[in-house]
Parts: sequence; C-alpha cells; structure tokens
Amino acid sequence: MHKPRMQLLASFDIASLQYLDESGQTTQALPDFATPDTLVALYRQMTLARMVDDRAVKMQRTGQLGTYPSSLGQEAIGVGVGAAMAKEDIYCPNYRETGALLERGVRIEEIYAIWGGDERGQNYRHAREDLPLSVPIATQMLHGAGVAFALKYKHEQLGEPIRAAVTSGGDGATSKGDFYEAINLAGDWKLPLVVVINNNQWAISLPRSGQTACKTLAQKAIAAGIPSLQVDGNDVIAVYQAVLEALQQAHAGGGPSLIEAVTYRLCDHTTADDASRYQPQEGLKEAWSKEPLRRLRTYLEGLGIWGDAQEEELQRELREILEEAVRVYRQTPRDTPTAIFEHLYETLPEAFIEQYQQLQGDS
Amino acid sequence: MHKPRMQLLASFDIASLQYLDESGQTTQALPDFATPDTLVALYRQMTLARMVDDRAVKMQRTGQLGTYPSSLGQEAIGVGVGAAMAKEDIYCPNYRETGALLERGVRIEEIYAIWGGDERGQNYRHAREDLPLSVPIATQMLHGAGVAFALKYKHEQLGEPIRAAVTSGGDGATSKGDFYEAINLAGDWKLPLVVVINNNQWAISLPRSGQTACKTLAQKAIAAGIPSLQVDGNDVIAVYQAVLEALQQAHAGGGPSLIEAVTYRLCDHTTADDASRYQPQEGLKEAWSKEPLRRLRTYLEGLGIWGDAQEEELQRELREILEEAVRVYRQTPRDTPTAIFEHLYETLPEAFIEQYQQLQGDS
Amino acid sequence: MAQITLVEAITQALAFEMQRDPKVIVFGEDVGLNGGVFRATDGLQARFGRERVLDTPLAENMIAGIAVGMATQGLRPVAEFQFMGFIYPALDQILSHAARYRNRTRGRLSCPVVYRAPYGGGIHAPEHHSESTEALFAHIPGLRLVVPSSPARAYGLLLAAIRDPDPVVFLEPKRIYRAVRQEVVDSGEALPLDRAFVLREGSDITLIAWGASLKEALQVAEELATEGIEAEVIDLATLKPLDIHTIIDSLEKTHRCVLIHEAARFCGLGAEVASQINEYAFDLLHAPVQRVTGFDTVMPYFQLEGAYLPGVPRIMTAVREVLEYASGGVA
Amino acid sequence: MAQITLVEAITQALAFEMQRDPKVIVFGEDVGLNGGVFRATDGLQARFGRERVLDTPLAENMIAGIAVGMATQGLRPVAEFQFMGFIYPALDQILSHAARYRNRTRGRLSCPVVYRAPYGGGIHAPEHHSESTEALFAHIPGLRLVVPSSPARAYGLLLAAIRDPDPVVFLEPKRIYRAVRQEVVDSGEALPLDRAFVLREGSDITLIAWGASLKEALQVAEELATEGIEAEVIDLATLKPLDIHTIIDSLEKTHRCVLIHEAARFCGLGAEVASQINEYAFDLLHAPVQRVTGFDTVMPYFQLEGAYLPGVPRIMTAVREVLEYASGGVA
Ligand SMILES: Cc1ncc(C[n+]2csc(CCOP(=O)(O)OP(=O)(O)O)c2C)c(N)n1
Ligand SMILES: Cc1ncc(C[n+]2csc(CCOP(=O)(O)OP(=O)(O)O)c2C)c(N)n1
Ligand SMILES: [Mg+2]
Ligand SMILES: [Mg+2]
Repeated sequence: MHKPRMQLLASFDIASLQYLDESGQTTQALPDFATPDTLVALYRQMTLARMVDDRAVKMQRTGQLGTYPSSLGQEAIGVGVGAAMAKEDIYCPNYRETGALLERGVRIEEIYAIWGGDERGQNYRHAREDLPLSVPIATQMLHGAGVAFALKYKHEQLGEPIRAAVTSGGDGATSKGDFYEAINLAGDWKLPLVVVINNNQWAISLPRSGQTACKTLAQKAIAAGIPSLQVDGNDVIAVYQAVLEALQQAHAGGGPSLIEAVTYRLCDHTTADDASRYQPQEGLKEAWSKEPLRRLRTYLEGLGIWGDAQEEELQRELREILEEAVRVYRQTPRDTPTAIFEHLYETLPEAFIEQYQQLQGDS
Repeated sequence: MHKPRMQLLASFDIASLQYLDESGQTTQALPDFATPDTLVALYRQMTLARMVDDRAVKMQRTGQLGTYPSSLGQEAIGVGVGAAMAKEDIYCPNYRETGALLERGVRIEEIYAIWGGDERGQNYRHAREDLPLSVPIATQMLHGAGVAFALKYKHEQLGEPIRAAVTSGGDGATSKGDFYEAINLAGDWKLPLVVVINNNQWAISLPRSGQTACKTLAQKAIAAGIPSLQVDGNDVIAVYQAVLEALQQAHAGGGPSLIEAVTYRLCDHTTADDASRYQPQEGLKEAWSKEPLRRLRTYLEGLGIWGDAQEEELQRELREILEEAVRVYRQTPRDTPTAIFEHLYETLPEAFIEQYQQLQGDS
Repeated sequence: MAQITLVEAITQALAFEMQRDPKVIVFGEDVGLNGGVFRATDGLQARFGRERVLDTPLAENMIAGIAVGMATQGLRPVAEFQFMGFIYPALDQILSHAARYRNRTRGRLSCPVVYRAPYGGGIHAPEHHSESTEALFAHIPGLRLVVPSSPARAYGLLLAAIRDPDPVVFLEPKRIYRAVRQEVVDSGEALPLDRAFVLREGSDITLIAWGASLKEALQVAEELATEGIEAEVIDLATLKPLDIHTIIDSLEKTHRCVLIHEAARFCGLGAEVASQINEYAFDLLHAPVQRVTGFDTVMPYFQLEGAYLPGVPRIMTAVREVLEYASGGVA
Repeated sequence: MAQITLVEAITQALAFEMQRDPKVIVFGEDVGLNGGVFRATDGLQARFGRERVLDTPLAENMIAGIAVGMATQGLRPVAEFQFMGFIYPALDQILSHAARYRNRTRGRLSCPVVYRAPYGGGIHAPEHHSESTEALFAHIPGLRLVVPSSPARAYGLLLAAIRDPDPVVFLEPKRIYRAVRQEVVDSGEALPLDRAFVLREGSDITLIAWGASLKEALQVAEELATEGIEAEVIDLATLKPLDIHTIIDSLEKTHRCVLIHEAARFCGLGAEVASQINEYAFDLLHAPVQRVTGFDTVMPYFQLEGAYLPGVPRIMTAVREVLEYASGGVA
C-alpha cells in the first residue's frame, strides 16, 4: 500500500511542573519567592479556605445557606493563583476558588451572602474591580479576554499602569466553545491574560477522561498558538510559580498563557450533589493521599518551623475570623424586595416604575 | 533567577502532504488511485466547478442570481473531498464547495436555485441524505458530528452498513466555538468524522494571520486529541489521498481526523464583496501561480494524455452541460407563496391555518 | 399501580419510548450514571446501555447541534439541558437549524429532536438556575413548545414530543417535579401537542397558566370558590402551537381573563395570548385581560425570588380587579 | 451641509463619539480596513487606528463576551454583528451577563456596551441574512433595545446608546440603510432612549411601527390621506423601554390601531404593544388592535420574501378592517 511522505511543519511539547511531591519532599530547588514566611502564609490561607468551605457545607446542611460548591482538596490552586496575582491585576473567576477570593480580599461573609442567595455579596468591599463569580461555565473566560484587552488598552492608549487579567475554570469548561474562543482571541491579540484550569478530574459526574480525548488539558493551548504547561495542582509552590511566570510574561507584553493545574475534587460537586453515585471509592482514597495541605505542612515541619503548637494557634486564630464572618453573615438583614429593580439600570426607566411601585406596595 | 525544571508529558508533530507542486511536477510517487483516468476525471470536475462558479458570478452581475460565493482557485479541495467520499458517506458542507457538491451528485441547477433564492434547490434529487448548505459559520461541523454519531449508531446498534461523515469549513470557521466543540466531541466519542478546513487565507477581509496566532490550522486538532495534517489544497491528489486515508480510518472505527487544505481565494468573498478594498495585489498574483487546475493540466500534458484537443473537447462538453443546467434553472417557475408554510412542519398545526389561508388569498 | 411524580413520569415516558423505538437516544450532561441532576434519566443507562444514554462533554451548543445531525439521519434524539439557564448557547442551533431543516430542504430532511430542560424558579437555587424564558422559544417558527404540569400530562406529552416528526422544546417545571404523585398508566399513550387542558371548569373568570404556576392558579380558584366565584383554569400545556379555541370557548362563558406566568412580563408569552384574545374575542371581553407575571427584572438570587414570582396574593388582586372592572368608555 | 444616508449617519455618530471619548472602541468582523460589509465603520480604522477599530476572529459569542469584560473595566465597546442572523451565539452573553452585571454586583460593575447589528429583510440576501428577531432581545430584562428609522434618528439614538450607562442592542434596518438622504448636523446631540416619535399626526387611526416598516406605514398613511382618512404614524424607535404614553395619547384621538412588524407574529413585539394598549386603553378602543406582521414561518429564501413581509396591501386591508369595525358585543 502507498505510504505518503510527509514534511514536518511544526512540533509542540507539553511539560509539567512540581516542587513538592505528595510526601512533602521537594523534587527540585524551590523558587525564590518560597521563603518560610511566604510558605507559612500560603499554608495559612489554604487552611482558611478549607475552613470556610467546610463551614459553608455545614451551614447548607442546616438550611442557613443555599447550594454551595466546596473547593475541598483544591485549595492550592485558588490560593496559589490569588497569591501570585498583583493587587492591580483583575481576577475573572468561575465559582469554585475560595482560596483565590480570600487572597483577593473578598470577605468571607460576602462569599456566604452570594451562596445565601443575596446579590449584595458580589458587591465586594475590596477587590472592587474584580469580576463577580460566574456560574455559566466558561463564559467568564471571554470576560477575562475582554478585561485583558481593556487593561492593555488603558495602559497603551491611556497611559494607565501595566496590569493583567487572570481567569479560572474547570476541566469541564475546556469543552465549551467559550474557552476556546477566549484563548484563540487572547493569542491573536496578544492579550495579557492568564487562563488557569482547575482540573479536579470531575465535571459533576463526568470524569476528566469523558470530557475529551486529549492526553492533557494543557495541550489545548496549542490550538490557540499560546504557551501552556501542566502543574501539580496540589503543590501550591508550583501553582504560584507558574502563575507568577505567566503574569510576568503578560505584564511584559508577551501575551497570554494557559496553566492546567491537576488536582482532585475531594467533595461532592456541590451540596446538591451526591458523588457516591458515580465516584469510585479507590480514586478518592488515592486522591486524599495527594491533597495539598498535608504535604505543605509536612514540608514546613521538615524545616522545623511548624508543629502542633503552631497548628493549634493557627486553627484558633482562623476559627475566630470565621466565627466573626458567620456572625456578620447571619445578622445581615435581607435586602428589601425593591432592590430587584434598583440596580437593573443606572436609572430605572419610566416604563418600569409602575412595576416598581407595585412591588413597594406588595412588600 | 530561578529556572524551573519541567517534565515532558507529551509531544505533537504537524506534517504536510503534497504530490504535485505548483509547476505540475510530482514531489513523490503518486498514490495508487492516481491512475491517468482518475486524474483526468478529477481535472474534468475541477474544470466544471470553475465553469459553474464563473457562470454563477456572471448571472449575479446580470440580476439572474443572488449573492454567490465562488470557489475560484479552491476547486481541488471540493473535488478532492467529493471524489474520495463513498456514495454512502454523508457530506455536511458549508457554502463554498462547488466541486464537492458536483461530485456528490448535486445538480448545477439546484446550486443555482439555492443562490437564486429558492429553497427547492436544497431538495436534491440525488445525494438525498447529504445535509444542505450551511450559512452560519461552523454550525455544520456540529451537524457533522451528530451525523457521524448516527452512522456509527446505526451501524453498531441497528446493523446498517459502515459509513462516515465529512464536514467542511473555512479558515474563519476554526475560530468559532462550534468547530472546537465538534472536534472535541468527535475525539471523545471516536466518531467517524472527517473535518476538512478550506484555508483560503481569507475570511472575507480578515487574512488568515488575523484569525489566530497558530502557525497551522491543523494543529488545532491537538486540542481535541485527534490526528491531523496539512495538505497542499491546490493539489487535488494530496487532498484526495488525505481524505481517503481519513475516511479509511473512520470506516475502520479509528475515529475522526482533521485536514487543513491550504489554498487561496482567487475571487471576491462573494459577489457582494469587493476584495480590492483589502487584498494586496502581490498576494493574489503569487496565488494565481499556484492554482490547482493548471498544475494538474501540466502534469497530464507531461503524461502525454492531455493537450489542446482534449481541452477543447472537454470545454465543449462541459459548456453544453452548463447551458442545459442554466436553461433548467431559468425556466423553473417560482415556487408558490404558500410553500413558505407547507414544509414548516410535517403537518401544519391548526393554529397557523388562518395565516396560510390569508397567504393563499393574498397571492 | 404506583403513584409517581412528574419527574418520574418523565423517566417512565423516556423508558417506554426507548423500549419501543431503538432510534430513540438520550444524551446530555450527567444523564448517564448519575441519572441527571434531577434524576429524570435515572436508571436509563443501566437499562439501555451507554450507547443509547450518553454523557456529553460540557457544551450546550454542541448538544443542540449534534442532535440536529442525528435527527437528519433518522434517529430520535432526546437531549437534556441541565437547567434552562444554560440553554442559551443552544439557541442558535435550535433557531437556525433544528426549526428550519424541514423547510430549508423542502421536506427532504427533517429534525425530530426533543430538547428537554428543567425550568422555573422557586427552589432556592443559585443564580441562572431559575430561568423561565419560554417566550424566546415561542417566537421561533417551526418549533413546538410544551410544558407539562402534572405527572400524567408529563408522560403523555413527552411521548408525543418524542414521536413528533418535528423539533420540540420540552420544558419541565422543576418546582413541581415532586410536588404531587399521581397514578400514570404506562400504556404508551400520547397526548395531543396542540391542545390546552381545562383543569377546572367555571363561569366567572378564566385563569390561564402553564407549568408550575398552575399550582397558584388552582389555589386561587379554590379560594374564589369559597366566595362563590367559579374560576375556569386552563393549562396551555402546548405553548406553541397555541390552542386559542379552548381559550375562546372559555371566554364565551366567563368574559374575563387573567394570565399568569413566571417569566418577565415584557414580551412574555402572556402578551401573545392576551393579543390573540383581544383579536379573536374583543367583543366577549368585559374587562381587559390582565397579566400577572414575573417582574421585568432579572430573576433575583433566591432570597428575593419570592418577591419576583407571581404568587397567590398578586393573582388574587388581579382577579378582583378584573371581576370588578366596569367599562368606562365603550358602552 | 451634506445629505447623508442612515448608514452614513451611523458612521458619523461612531466617529463623533470616538473623537469625543477615547474609551469608545469599535470591533467586529470586517469592521476595520473593509469598513464593515455595509460600510458602517468605513474610514474609522484609518482615522482612529487599529488599536481602536479592530477586526475580530470569527466568533459572535466571543464578540459579545469580550465586550462585557471590556465594559466592566470602563471602556465603551461598540460591537458589530455582521447580520442579525448571526447574533444568536451571542445571546447567552447578552442575556446572562451584559444585561445582569450591574444588578448582579449591586452597581459595583456595569456594562455600557452597544451591540449593533443590521437587521430585517427585503434586500434579496441569502439565507439567515434577513432576520428580524428583535422580540428575543425585548424579553431580556436589563437591556435597552433601539431601532432607528431615519438618518437623523440613527445619529441621535446611536450617540445616546453609546453614552448610556447600560447595555443597548441597536438594530439597524438595512433595507433603508441607503433609502433616503437627510441633513444631519454633526453636533453630537443625542436623542432620548425612552421616547417614541410621532412621524405624522392624524386623528382617525394610529399606525405603529419601527425600522424599515415605517416606510410602508407612511405610504399607507399617504394613501389614506387621499381618501380623507388621517393616520397618525408612530415610530417606536426605542422598543425597550417602551413609550406607552405616546401611544395612549394617540389612541385618545384615534381609538383605533394597527401594529406593523416584519418579525414573525407569534410572541413578536407587536403582542406586547397590543397587550399594553389593551391594559392601559381598553376603554378607548373602538376596535381590536390588529397586527400586520411577518408570518409565523421561517423567513423564506428571497424569491418568496415578498410574500412573507407585511407590505402595503396587507397593512391596508388591516386598516380598513379596523376602521370598519363595529363592536358586536359590549355595547
Ligand atoms: C453552561 C453551563 N452548563 C451547565 C452548567 C451546570 N454545571 C455546573 S458545574 C458543572 C460542571 C463543571 O465542571 P468543571 O468545569 O470541571 O468545574 P468544577 O465544577 O469541577 O470545578 C455543570 C455541568 C453550568 N453551570 N453552566
Ligand atoms: C456565524 C456567522 N458569522 C458571520 C457570517 C458572515 N460571513 C459569511 S462568510 C464569512 C467569512 C468566512 O470565512 P471562512 O470561514 O474562512 O470561509 P470562506 O468564506 O473563506 O470560505 C463571514 C464572516 C456567517 N455566515 N456566519
Ligand atoms: Mg472539574
Ligand atoms: Mg476563508
């Protein structure tokens, strides 16, 4: 049979990055930022994220919160992303990055308000330019590209400081056209955008293997002509380093990049889900052995700067913070019904005043 | 500065295929199918496609046809695709593959009817299972994936014969989420689908370089985890061979693949367009030197089986066919106005009978 | 025989038709092993296999588009969108292709797809999980649009939808997915896709609704009955094509009408129904038709969804206005 | 001063506002060097540079989505969709995000985008190039929806749309892009986005339309005038929010009304306008409001588009019916 002779046009490699393995051992020299102080700070924030999530799930169970998507097991991604970002960068998140929100300055009671069914939660006191949580999968990645354009435009045309946008999404999000259209445009227009994929192996009940025939999600960036890599998403140092480099590239005018952070969803998809219907027990057990907090703690213990005393003190401190946030959340009175019209437009058009007044009368 | 050490996870190559170069010389041994008879048949069909397009443009200029998208310069793609397909395979085209339609058995007067504003053109007498032309960019690629699923399902579950689907689109189409979602699903579900990209360097006024940062369009298949290659789209042998292999793979249960066929749009985008507003003259001149008909004719002449006599005879024969089709097209009476309701549903619901009757009364 | 809920009736209809017709396939996000986030496809994959009950990658536009391709080749795809709030990426394929394939090819190819989606508010769900934008689909020529409101109608209408030779958007009022149980004979009998159902007869006023809002409509009718006012309650069920005859028949008795829907008022389906009533029954009306609807604002996060939804008090107010209306001009 | 067409007025408004406000950027398919397929952005790239007038890759969902991101950061994006028939992939971003950003963040972020698209039939274009599905957008809470019908109104309304702090869908009736020329002072003066325009005064019947259909509405009014019948013609211009007051003021004189639109009838905007008229002016009406619209079928390929579109004869028939209507029931 005829065997055609082909000419090689292009070659692409996908590589992965890790610093701390699952047993808390370093696999290579740590990057410069990874001072003991920074690592403790990261550990603190991951611990806080886990507590915030845990408390949210408990509140949902007792009817104090609506459906909630925990980030259990994935704390290194959110915290790594949030910590590597400059304050001036803009975050365009999906809905599952508790750690990143905390790093950005979103208050715990705001997170609770959002999932407690109150739009006011998205009116962050800090991080006022960051985008709100986005529920429709992957749509936020297009916002991310738009934000990145705006930041580039405002820098280059209007003389404002250099900034970049970071957007996040799940493994499921990479199947949606929005994801692809966003990275393709970002590559085409060389936008200062960092796309972080939280590959937690599941999109509700669909395992990562059912989502795409790709060996890695990182390789999807090849379709946009932009650089990408895979990182150990349970290794906060690797996440931080990858995001830092990506942001440096973006800030320097080098354009976008994509980071696939590999982790595992150690919880139900949300409190409305029952993962035991579809999730094999073995996978879960193995995943627990790789989770991000313990490995960092082991490493810190190895450095001799962490132990039970520090852990207890940290837990106590964070519990206090959490309790205060829960208190504020619980004590916030409901918004007034007319609020549903008050932010629809900057000024409510006359055509809707009658409805507004009817609502006033109703309540 | 810290230089992270990375681990290689995966590597990908993109290669290209050519048999006949622009001067009509072979660059490697021809595949088995490329007998003189077959090559003459391909040349005939490419010539016919060019004549059909040319006449369409002329009819548009004289008000006998609506907006028309010529495939001038791109005839090798349509003809190569259509010729490589088995009759039983299903074609899910965009709007610019005159050659493929002719190969599939779509009649010239049907093509003219479509662009003459008459849905009856899409009611092909032959190729009755093929999909109609699709105008909204890239949407047909999802149909292609669905068709491929149906063919696979009907084969594996209902015992019908093995068949595959072929879908085509332009370089512009590769920027749209539909394209990506289609290839990702096809890879995921291992569907018998061949995706052919007619990279004619332009999406209306946007050059290929403005569409994506990718070096090749073929590499976009890496994002779906499916094989791909680039072919010289002005070399009908290369196109034919690539589609044939892709179809063999599909028929054998090996799943989808993507073919980027590189060519050049030697005409306006459509008759409604004026390419001189945006197209550099040099590019066009260079592209003319690579166009597909002349190189094949040169090759056939080299074989000693083609010359002015054969060319004249062919022109005469095809002109007759064309004139007959034009005659049929022109003599077809308009459809009756009520036709706009008669195929809306299988049976027009009572709720619309009144409107139907009003229309009857109007006309 | 077992009493089943509306969502169980959906499952039962799917199972019946899959058993009867090997060309019926079911797909969507999480419809396989997980049985759908509302369990509407529960057990189907175990029974009919992974070849006929398929989890798709996450892409609604894709789900809609492949359904078109499948249907043109003779399959009977039943595609699930997880929530109506995520159906919008699919609108292009539904509007531009599914609804046009038969017409475009002058009958050569057709598109017998069913697009299912849970819809509506009132279950304290997160943002985008409480949408009712049926009017967008009602405007699309070539579609059928169906909303069941009881287990029996869910069963019969879904069977009809799957068997229909043309595309059907089938919206399931998730607020009442498990609200009542009813005996539903698994007989495979379909209900007509062009008829409204009179759920309660009455001669004083006509209440028109569909889906979950019928709960409030019937409640209002009960309350009115205690005052001796008899409301006729009509379930439109098939929103397109609309059964205006049943409505006019009712207005010949009642001369007064209130329309109820969760969706925003402006350009909602209520506007179409009201317009047709005015066109066909102008002289029958003793009062303007009133619409009680969701407000013309975004569906709120759940703390305030109660303020948004048209509850019994708002319906009652409208009913009283309509009943008390005294024509000031024409007479 | 030069007389300009509607499409030139669009260009003029874009140029004025780009000059005035460096945060205004224009993008879409082929809007740069090519100046848009209808030349609405002709010359803008040459004048304002490739940084402010950008050709995008081919993806409407992307165009809509990046506009949201840009707008939240203070830019004033004006995005072009090449034809309304290709806007559907953008619906999700427009409905789920652009229209909700302000509300979702309780005013922290907003989304001052303009989404422009040529729309409507009658130019013998290929399939999908003649759509008028404005009703889909009219149903979306949080949006403004605007359709100009003259060069001057195109100029003033587009300026208003760009300056508006909230998202605007701006549909341009391409059938009349070059139908008339008019002097338009390039003064930068915007028109209000919540007001209908009375194009012709009359006391016998009110004709309501928008966009290209006003051509036929005015033609009908001319014809009626020769018979001594004075039709008032209203251009809705801003379809959402709707200016019902101007309509009711007119009905106080005329008591009769015909609505005209190209879009399919079922759940078209005509239904909403008719419903509001019935709700607010029931007693004023001497005849049911009639709708003259596109049929409830797919916009045909161009050979039969004339049969589909609501032309002068169909409007005239409806007008006569409304004028001759004698109430049979209420009086
Ligand atoms: C467009 C859209 N479709 C469906 C859903 C419902 N849904 C919510 S989360 C989810 C799975 C997402 O998986 P992935 O992207 O991996 O993110 P993860 O939840 O695992 O973090 C689905 C289907 C949605 N929110 N948006
Ligand atoms: C979704 C969509 N957007 C816009 C258009 C208008 N349009 C028609 S062809 C075209 C360019 C297509 O370019 P390409 O995919 O390269 O195909 P080509 O026409 O070059 O064969 C555009 C923008 C369309 N038909 N569909
Ligand atoms: Mg996931
Ligand atoms: Mg092209």
